[in-house]
Amino acid sequence: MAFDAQAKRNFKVVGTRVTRPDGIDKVTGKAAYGADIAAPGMLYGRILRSPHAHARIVSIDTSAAEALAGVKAVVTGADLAQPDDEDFADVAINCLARDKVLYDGHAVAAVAAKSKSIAKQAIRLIKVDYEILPHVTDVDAAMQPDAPVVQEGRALETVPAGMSQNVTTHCQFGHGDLDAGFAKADKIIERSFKTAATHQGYIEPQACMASLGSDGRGEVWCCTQGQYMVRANCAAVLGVEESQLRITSSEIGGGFGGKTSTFIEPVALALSRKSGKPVKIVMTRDEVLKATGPTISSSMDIKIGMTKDGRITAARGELRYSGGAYPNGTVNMGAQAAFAAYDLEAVETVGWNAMTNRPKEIPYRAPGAPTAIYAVESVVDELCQELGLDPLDVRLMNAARKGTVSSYGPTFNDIGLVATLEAAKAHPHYTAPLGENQGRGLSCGFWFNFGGNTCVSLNINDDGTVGVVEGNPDIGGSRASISMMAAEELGVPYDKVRTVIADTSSLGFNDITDGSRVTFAVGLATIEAARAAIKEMCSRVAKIWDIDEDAVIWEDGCAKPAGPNAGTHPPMTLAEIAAIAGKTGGPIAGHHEVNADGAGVSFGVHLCDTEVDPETGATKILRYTVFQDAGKAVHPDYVEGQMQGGAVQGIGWALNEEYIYGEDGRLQNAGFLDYRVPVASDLPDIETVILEIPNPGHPYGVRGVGETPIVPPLAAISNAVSRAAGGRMTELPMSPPRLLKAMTG
Amino acid sequence: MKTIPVETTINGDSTEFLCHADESLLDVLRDRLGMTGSKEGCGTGDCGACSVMLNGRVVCSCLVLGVETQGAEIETIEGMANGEELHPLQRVFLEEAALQCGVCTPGILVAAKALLEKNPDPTDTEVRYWLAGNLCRCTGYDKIIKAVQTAAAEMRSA
Amino acid sequence: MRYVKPESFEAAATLLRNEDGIARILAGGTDVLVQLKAEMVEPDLMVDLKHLPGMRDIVAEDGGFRVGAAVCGAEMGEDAALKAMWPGVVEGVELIGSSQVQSRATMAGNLCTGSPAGDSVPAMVTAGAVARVQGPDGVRDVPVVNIPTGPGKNSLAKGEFITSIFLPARPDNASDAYLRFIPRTEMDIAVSSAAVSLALDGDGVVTDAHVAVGAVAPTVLLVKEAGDTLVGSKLDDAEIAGLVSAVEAACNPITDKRGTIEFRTKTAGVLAKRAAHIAYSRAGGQA
Amino acid sequence: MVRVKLWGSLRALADGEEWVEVEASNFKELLDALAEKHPGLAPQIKRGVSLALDGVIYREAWFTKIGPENEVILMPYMVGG
Repeated sequence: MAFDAQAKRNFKVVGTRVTRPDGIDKVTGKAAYGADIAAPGMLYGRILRSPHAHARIVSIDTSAAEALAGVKAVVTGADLAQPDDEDFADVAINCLARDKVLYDGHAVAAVAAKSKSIAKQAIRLIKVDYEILPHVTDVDAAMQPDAPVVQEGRALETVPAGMSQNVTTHCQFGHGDLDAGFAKADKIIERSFKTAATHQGYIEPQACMASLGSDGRGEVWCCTQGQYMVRANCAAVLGVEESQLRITSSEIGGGFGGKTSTFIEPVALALSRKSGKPVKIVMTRDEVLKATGPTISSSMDIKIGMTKDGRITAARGELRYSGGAYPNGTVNMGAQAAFAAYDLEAVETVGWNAMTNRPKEIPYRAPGAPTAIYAVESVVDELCQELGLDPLDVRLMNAARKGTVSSYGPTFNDIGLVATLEAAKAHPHYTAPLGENQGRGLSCGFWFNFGGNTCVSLNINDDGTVGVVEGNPDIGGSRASISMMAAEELGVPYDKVRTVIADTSSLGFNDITDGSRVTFAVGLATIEAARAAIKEMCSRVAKIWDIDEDAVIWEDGCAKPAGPNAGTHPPMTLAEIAAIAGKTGGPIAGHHEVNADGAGVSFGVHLCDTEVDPETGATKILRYTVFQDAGKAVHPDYVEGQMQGGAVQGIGWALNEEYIYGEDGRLQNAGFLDYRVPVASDLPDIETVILEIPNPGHPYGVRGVGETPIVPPLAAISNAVSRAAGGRMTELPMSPPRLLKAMTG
Repeated sequence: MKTIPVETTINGDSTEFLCHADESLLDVLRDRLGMTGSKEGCGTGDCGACSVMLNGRVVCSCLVLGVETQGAEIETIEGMANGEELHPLQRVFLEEAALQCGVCTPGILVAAKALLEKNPDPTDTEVRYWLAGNLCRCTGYDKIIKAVQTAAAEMRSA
Repeated sequence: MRYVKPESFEAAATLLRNEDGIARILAGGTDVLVQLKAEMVEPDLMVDLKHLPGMRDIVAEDGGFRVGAAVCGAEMGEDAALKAMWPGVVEGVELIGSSQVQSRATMAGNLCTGSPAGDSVPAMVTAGAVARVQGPDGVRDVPVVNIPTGPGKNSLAKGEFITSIFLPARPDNASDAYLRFIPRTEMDIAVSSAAVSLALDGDGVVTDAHVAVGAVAPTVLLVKEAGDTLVGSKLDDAEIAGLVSAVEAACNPITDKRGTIEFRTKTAGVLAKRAAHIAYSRAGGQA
Repeated sequence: MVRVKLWGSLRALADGEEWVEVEASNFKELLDALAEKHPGLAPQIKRGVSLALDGVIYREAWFTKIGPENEVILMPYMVGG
């Protein structure tokens, strides 16, 4: 859908800072999240997990568990279907392993019992005979031809023959003559980088309540980023029909991509089917870290050539990602995003994915992009240092802009990178003085943003209020922004609109809440649904006034005659039209179903000052500013919130968060004590500067904003630390032992 | 395992419950009393989502046994508002968008209230250190710190 | 699991001695409940002693303070006189965990849990603190330094438990300090730590010095050589260098997920140096 | 005729060509024609691809109109977080 000419109008609701509709429930403890409901007669489910990184399951004996008083069902992988579709099949064996366990924490069996403590005892009574297999957890090791093979026969046709069977994906992007480009460079820097896997770290563990009858009819209540995705996965994994499953998404306690897959819902349904009772499963934090999706781990080589005045002549990147124990395409996005911020004559990125004995990667905010852009922005920064150039000027000189052929193929339309860089340059932060052991870093960030399948129903109620029904779980305030767009379009006050999230039986299919798509795509569908309702209201009024439908216009929440020729009818408000809807033709509603496209890419720039303790390797973030093109910011508070939250997740990735595996292939830090997400005292204020470059693909100019902010912090902090420490850091996280070693040798 | 009767006061109401010796106060609140406002983010005292007041001090209810609370005074998020009148912290958190997903919010509100009772005029640094045991993954803490300060200023002038 | 609140210390000791299964004492609960959750231990008996006389009290005694075993970190931090006398001990206790944990965690629990990284232990050791131990056969006083014997282990016999910890009187012109290294600013286990307790004469010359380091050996270490190096000095560069090398020489750490041997050794020296300067300044010395 | 650009790793499956020219007026025709002309591309097309039309990325959208004047770029199917 094209950018609306109307967008130049003065918005009345969009752009204000209204109070969110779900707020009171959330500050009073009333809001119901995944673990917050109970059902009559419900059982408690619990999952037995592999203690081994890689092993063949020789046998599972559940008889003792089944015999324990209070145990009502025990299930194993044999109780789930084996879908033909590879993606569904992977979900199935990840929910409950079949022949092999592929990582420490892989689910093997599950029980449902009358109490949590009986379930705990029953789990210990299940005897699994494992044949331990050699394991591999490092991506570079996994690519070696003699590496232990995680799964056989999973390579795509693009992978050259002769490589380790762990290599499943190969991709290559770019254009231009690299050799000629590098020949023109005055300085070439080539460096290798490694980054650890990190977890989304949502505070609410996965939780569900499920009920499935022998007739194949079932209900699930769960915290998820997509109830329709849960339905599809459960239907495939249990061999039941989608129409018979009704999935209701609870309030969701954070996701960041991590709740775009299914781990426990099919298991709870299988237990329920077997026991005939509703089954509740709530993951522990330990299970969340061991068995739900972290992001990829990576190993990368970047080579960039630059002239002495700062023009990049050629750039090449090779990315080796591991998405855990299953084939994974995240490297495709990393390879496409790596050089997206630059206008390059010659560029190439090559990507590989290798399987390792780690949990299945699940997308985490801008999946694939943060690590690739970290490596690229680190080399650009080092070139600036070596050549004595201002890093912002160099970014501006080489910045992608409208008409740039992007490093991943398409030619950019209207993008906000240059404006964002200029805003950073003009900001007082960029020229503030620095003290001893302090350094300033900056980085660009990028994300594609998605649209996708979306349904919205908008109902005009008889008292003149409006109900919006949409199908995407509200993860960061989207019910507010959707209500705002409906109010804007209809010309009614914000508080006259209530938006609810439908269960899967109450609205047509919606893609998951991902890729920063909801405010864009659901917003777009809401505006279209409102327009359909307006059209209907105008048509009713035309009948009342006995004039042509075209002679009625909608303005400020009222139907009005289009001009003098239409007669002199007093405007009719939405409430007046709604009140007599039964007399004029029945209930009034608008709806819109679309696979929305034209999401419009988003760029950001982050500035960061750090101080490094030269005696301990401790890094302190002194000052942090985020600049981002948000398109039209529908609710500026929540746009800022996305920018701040994403930045802090990136700060955690840069400094302390990591999956640490022992020699035995077991995860050593499956808890918030040693998986160290940033705490309040680690951080300064996160200042935000929103730029509003309208997205031509949305009627109000909206762009997704959620993902881009996690991209720049990795390099911004690494560049600041490298400058403060006087040496280039090439590994994340820059934990104090690593940094001290780099500084003192 | 036998259940043990326990008498406490929760949000001003005398409350009796039965629990097992190894049940945490959090499990009692959530599973036995239906008070699900306190959340379990970790069960090991690392995230603060289950924060409640126990005899006037803020604790992680996951690190307290239910049986220990015999005779104790407990306050939870459910008792923070006075009927339909929100506590200033609750209202300011809403007004200043200091929450996104909201799952850490009950614990943060309980902990912030405990801070302001002890120290009505904290510095930003004091707020940040006091709340270090309350993880929030959505907001980056910025708006939370500012909201606590706005509420503190309002409460001081009230 | 049985939960028992005994009526007296003696009854508690007898109960604990006679228990055939696994028994745990509930003080702050901030370790034992974590272990329960992680299924690391399933006690048969949980003994709650918080209600017994003196367990929740801080009382002046012989010019020092006796701190009940169930006194939580926040209560110690709120006791101005205690904090003025032993600022290093109190700052160590106050660094344990979050505000929430401070409402529960105790110095005695931190000691008995036997972690070499316990934040309250180094400064207790440099303070010369003494634990009062109740057992089935009566009461004995044990220097704190002798309580931990290795990770997760202590020297208490079956049926024994700590009822209080005595922090002795401190001379004029004396003070202490504790520092730890953690990757974040809060919520972490110490990767290395150091406490220094100093007494000065009227001219600011160190007359007595004790240095202890944590998380660099199976137990908290009192490094006598490091303290000796400082005696007779005003913490000039040479003595500080001596302190650092004595500390580094005493370290015998492991490499694990939290830190390497090299990192722990290096930072223990740095922290001892910094803590010495803080203690010196608190004791009234002019650097 | 429409010219469509293949990303690098697909070229080996399309006789090494970077730009492929096919007869098509919308995405569906384009994908069908590509799979017919270069059967090696069929598995990837079946798994899912995105298409960029004049810089705007489409994840599916068979009936999106395209013509010789458009820039059409084939991209891997994307997922987000």
